[in-house]
Amino acid sequence: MNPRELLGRMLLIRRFEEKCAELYTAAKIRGFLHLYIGEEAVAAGIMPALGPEDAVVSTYREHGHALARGISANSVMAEMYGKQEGCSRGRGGSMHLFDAGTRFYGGNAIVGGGLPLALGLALAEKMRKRPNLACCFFGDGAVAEGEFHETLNLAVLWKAPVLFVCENNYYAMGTRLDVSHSVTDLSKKAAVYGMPAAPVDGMDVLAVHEAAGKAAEAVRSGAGPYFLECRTYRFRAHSMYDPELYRTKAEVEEWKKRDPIPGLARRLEMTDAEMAALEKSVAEQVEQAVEFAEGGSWEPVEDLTRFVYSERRA
Amino acid sequence: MNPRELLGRMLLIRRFEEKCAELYTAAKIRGFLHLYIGEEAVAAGIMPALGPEDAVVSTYREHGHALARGISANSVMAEMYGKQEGCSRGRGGSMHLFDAGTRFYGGNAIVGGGLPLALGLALAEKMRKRPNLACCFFGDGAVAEGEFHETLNLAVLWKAPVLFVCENNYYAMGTRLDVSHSVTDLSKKAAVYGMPAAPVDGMDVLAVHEAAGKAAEAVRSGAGPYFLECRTYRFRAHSMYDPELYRTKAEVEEWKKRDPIPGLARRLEMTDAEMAALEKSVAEQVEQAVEFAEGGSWEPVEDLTRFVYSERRA
Amino acid sequence: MTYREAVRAAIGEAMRKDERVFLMGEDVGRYGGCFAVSKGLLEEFGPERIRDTPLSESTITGAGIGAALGGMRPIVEIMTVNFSMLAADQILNTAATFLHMSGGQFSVPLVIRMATGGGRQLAAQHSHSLEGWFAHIPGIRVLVPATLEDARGMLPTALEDPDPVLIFENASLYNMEGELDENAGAVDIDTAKIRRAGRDITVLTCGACLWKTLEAAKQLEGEGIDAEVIDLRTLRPLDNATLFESVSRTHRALVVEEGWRSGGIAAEISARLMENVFYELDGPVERVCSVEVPMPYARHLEDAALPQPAGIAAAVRKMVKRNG
Amino acid sequence: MTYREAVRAAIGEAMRKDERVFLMGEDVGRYGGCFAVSKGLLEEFGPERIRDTPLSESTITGAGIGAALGGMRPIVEIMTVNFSMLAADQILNTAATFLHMSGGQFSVPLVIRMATGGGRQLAAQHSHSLEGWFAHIPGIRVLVPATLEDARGMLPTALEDPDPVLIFENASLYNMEGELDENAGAVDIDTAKIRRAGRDITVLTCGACLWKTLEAAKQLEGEGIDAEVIDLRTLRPLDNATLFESVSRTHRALVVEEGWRSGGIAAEISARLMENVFYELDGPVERVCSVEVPMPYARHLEDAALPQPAGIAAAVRKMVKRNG
Ligand SMILES: Cc1ncc(C[n+]2csc(CCOP(=O)(O)OP(=O)(O)O)c2C)c(N)n1
Ligand SMILES: Cc1ncc(C[n+]2csc(CCOP(=O)(O)OP(=O)(O)O)c2C)c(N)n1
Ligand SMILES: [Mg+2]
Ligand SMILES: [Mg+2]
Repeated sequence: MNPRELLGRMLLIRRFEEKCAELYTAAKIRGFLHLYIGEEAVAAGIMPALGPEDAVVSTYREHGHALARGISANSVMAEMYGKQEGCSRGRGGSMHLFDAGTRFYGGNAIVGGGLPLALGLALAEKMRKRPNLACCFFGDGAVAEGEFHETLNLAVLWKAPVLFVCENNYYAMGTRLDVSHSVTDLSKKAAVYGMPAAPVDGMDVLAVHEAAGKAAEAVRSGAGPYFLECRTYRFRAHSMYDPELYRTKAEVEEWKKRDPIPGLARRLEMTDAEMAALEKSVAEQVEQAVEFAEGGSWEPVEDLTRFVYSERRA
Repeated sequence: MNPRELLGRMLLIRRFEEKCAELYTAAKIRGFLHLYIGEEAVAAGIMPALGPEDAVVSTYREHGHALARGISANSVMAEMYGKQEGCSRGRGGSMHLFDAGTRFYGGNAIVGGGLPLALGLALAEKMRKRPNLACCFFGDGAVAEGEFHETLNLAVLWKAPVLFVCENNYYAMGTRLDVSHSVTDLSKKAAVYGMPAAPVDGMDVLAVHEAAGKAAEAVRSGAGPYFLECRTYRFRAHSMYDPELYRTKAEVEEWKKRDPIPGLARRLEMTDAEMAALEKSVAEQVEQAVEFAEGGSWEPVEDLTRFVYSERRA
Repeated sequence: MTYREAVRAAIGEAMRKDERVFLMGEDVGRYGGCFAVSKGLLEEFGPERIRDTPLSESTITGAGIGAALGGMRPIVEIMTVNFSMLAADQILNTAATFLHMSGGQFSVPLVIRMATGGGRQLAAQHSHSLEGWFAHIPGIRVLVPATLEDARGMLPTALEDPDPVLIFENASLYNMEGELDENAGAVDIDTAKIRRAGRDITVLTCGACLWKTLEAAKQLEGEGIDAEVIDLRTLRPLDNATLFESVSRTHRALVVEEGWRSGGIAAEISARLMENVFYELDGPVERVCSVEVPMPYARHLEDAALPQPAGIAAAVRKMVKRNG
Repeated sequence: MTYREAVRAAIGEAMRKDERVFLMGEDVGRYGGCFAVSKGLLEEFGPERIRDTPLSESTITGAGIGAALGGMRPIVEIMTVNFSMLAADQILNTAATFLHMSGGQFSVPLVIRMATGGGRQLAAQHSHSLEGWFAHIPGIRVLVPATLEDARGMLPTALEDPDPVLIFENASLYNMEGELDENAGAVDIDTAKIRRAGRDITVLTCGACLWKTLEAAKQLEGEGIDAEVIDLRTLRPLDNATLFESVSRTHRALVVEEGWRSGGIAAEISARLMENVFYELDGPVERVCSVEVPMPYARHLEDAALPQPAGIAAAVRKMVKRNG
């Protein structure tokens, strides 16, 4: 994927989420809303390394992953609205975006809960002798959960084709990295299981893109899992309820200087006109998504108990 | 503690458990019975490093820990019989030996389940500004559980005075170390949390004794937790039901050559007469324990629902 | 004063009174608590006693057990009930069994608090009400404070209890405003309470459903139906006496709970009424519970999945008319 | 043939027929299974398909979910129900919700087997019967094979189910001997079955308690009491029709289960009978369950804690006489 496309993706995520924040204030979107703003380089940089048959496991902060994976902005926005045209029929909402077409196994609202899933998906690929991998996103907070330990151990034992993508944004809600972890070098934590593990600048989409390509290739070669620690930062609050008592404005401003979007635009020497054109095309997509969502329909309440069990036997 | 005493402790554990195996066959002892035979150097070597106010958290393979901690053979044996004179009133059995007097917080039959407990006990000591530590025994199998990861991280974060004693006997039931762990150097796994971690020859009681002394001192100094990996071997089956399909007789025989008891006796240049005297005194203790247990009484069945809740408010 | 403030006052007071008490959990300190319950406490008590933890539910809970055994009086906060499944082993296999396994030697004076409940469009993994389910476990006590008074008063009593106590705070109540006596303090944690006396039917409920039920009762009053509303307060052990006495008087009973229907606390109460006051009943005990579906995100579906005043009133109406 | 061999035959056949099926769990391979259920299967199918795992219950279960999503048909063995609490989060929050959260896109064709039950003096952490408790969770199916036929036949049907199925094998049944037809194969997993027809009372039960109940029924027969015994087989969803039909005929019902009394499956059945056949009942539905105590080690105490034929018979006698 060329750098301009990466820029376009990041911008789409950014503007899409800015709109979401607005719509949340307008009570069009409800529940929890976890914004990815600031971290776009990770999703945008990782996804091009995946093939269409690879599986993706994500978190509750997954709008960026979903859009970068190619789920349409329309169906993601409709999901946020709770409309049945949404990618999860309106049953999931912001934290539970799913898409069978792109093998996107969801937003998971249990921190760390997706790790074993990705292991199992990878195991299935391996047992079925297919060349695909499972890519698993999770945060620095998830690394403290027991399932992190269990999953990494098993992934190496089974040489399972998992690409672990740790989005280290230095906070788990209000818990700073060094309050979560006795040793804050998370790559070191992963390396001890016997897999390649490396940090990468998660504010630099080109660096992420390159590292992801290398990592995915290693996984596909059959060598087993690979751990990428993307060091990044969320510019916004943890969720819409968070008064951000735990960090200073100055710290946030410092990180904003490394905003991946203007950063890349500068490197690409984008002209004002080029940027304006890009902004316009992105704005159109976002607008269209809102229109689509607004025009969507509510699932009939009589259908409430559908999807508890499958409607046919396998 | 002098080496002869260590030898005496190991011998007591050995003969006590040999008697238990016999009594199991005679159906005097029921349920699960996990023998420690072969691993005596660990319990015997660690315990002298602890003070009377230190807390001990153990596993279901804990007869050796209990006896080395100084719980009387009588009350342990009575517990195995299910008599109310037992150290847990007959409610616990082999897997749940408890003793308030020696701060022995039990046999735990959930693998890994004792790790957080020890952390909490240590935290209490620290918060109460008492100089005691919590000593936690667990197996190589437990290291795979998520709670291992969570507990070690927290212990370092909180500088909790925990002495972690990993009894690496190379198998978790029938699962060989390299089937449980992608990296079999367990000390390395512990070191990554930022605590001192060292392997020690668990078949050599003097080596364990020395290492434990050093480790306990470090913990007491306020430096935080310490991890000792005692490399040892169980000579008997996992429990009384295990046909041992997973290892060869030759492997077992090879380890038996390193039996810690004759090993130490040789180093101490014990004469036949001395050994015979020691054996005799141990045999008397075991016999007495059996007599005590035989003479014990059954808790009245009307008391069944006692100890579900405390009988007084705190 | 809000329910949130009542809980905060309870924690603060307990910590001031007894230095063995401390609070630990995810984001209880710097963040101020996921629901702002512990806001300000870090400043007063410092990070040793308002102890932020990593995401490690099982170990935090187990460490709470250990600290309780070691002479402290920990309050473990599991951020929400939805994450309590990660700590289920420590609760069921250790906290609840320790006293018994040790033949009475070691009690576990641990309090575990968690937010519970749905109704905020948080979907399938963040909307559970498992308090009734936890009430299955012998060895623990399960409390469900519905009022400011109980939010303020159950915690100190729980901290005096020598055994593990689980307190479920329905997150939708945190903003509830009300009056609380200056001297409000410890309350009993043994009894159910009649929140509205009535003649025609007994409606048994707890937590956020208490308010929905009282709303329904008010509506029914206008129709000439006089419902007695009982706040269960403690789900384990249940206060049989109060329940049986009331139903023996009204001869009809409806149980309302936010948990899923099958195997919830409503089922247990129905079974107990069956066994104990069968011959007093004018008709079957009925249940209004959550529909058995993982919680959908969409508002209209979530509303339909949860007990609502209208549904409660309709159930009562049907029951009272049936054997009117 | 034993119950153990029936389970083994079911696993073996499923793996021979469908290469997507594999077994994973602690000690299922080299050790031959904690209860020797999978003995010999490693030799036939190799370590890829009889997959030994480390002690990591949560991740094994989650990996089973993932593998199921990825097109396999995993059988995850949780060694015993006692360790299932470590996997409770994956079961409740992921396996049970996935289809729903994804708006119907992703089903989870996962089978989880575990040994359950007490009676072998394994004390407070190794004697649970939580099958009735798990039946609370929407989105999963809960099976309790009590007979050789069901041990042999429920697994293949469960593997055809597109949704997660939990199978609870009572460990005390593994050595049970019996005849099994050469052609024995898949059985339905939807219905309860009348194991003994009778006129005077319906006794509803499952698992190992089926045999205790049948023993009690035999004893009662000598006294002129004719008990109908129903094997629930599937605890979620319950086969209401069979239950209601029988109780409407006999007008009396006793529920027997090995789980703790409060909030068990017996409570749910009692509540459903209340709601649906109240006017058919000659007297209250009663329960014989385990006493609410962590299991004691001592034999005589354990015997007293568990349902026993004598206790079941006594309960029936009292009920039949009461409204004889
Ligand atoms: C098991 C579990 N515990 C607690 C929570 C509440 N919670 C939601 S997000 C979060 C922080 C997670 O931090 P991290 O993994 O770093 O991801 P980030 O939000 O920074 O992207 C917490 C504690 C949860 N959802 N799941
Ligand atoms: C959580 C849990 N899972 C499984 C078991 C069953 N089990 C009992 S002992 C054991 C092996 C433990 O191995 P290890 O920790 O190495 O201790 P060892 O028996 O070798 O002393 C297993 C799997 C258990 N008791 N607890
Ligand atoms: Mg983070
Ligand atoms: Mg071992």
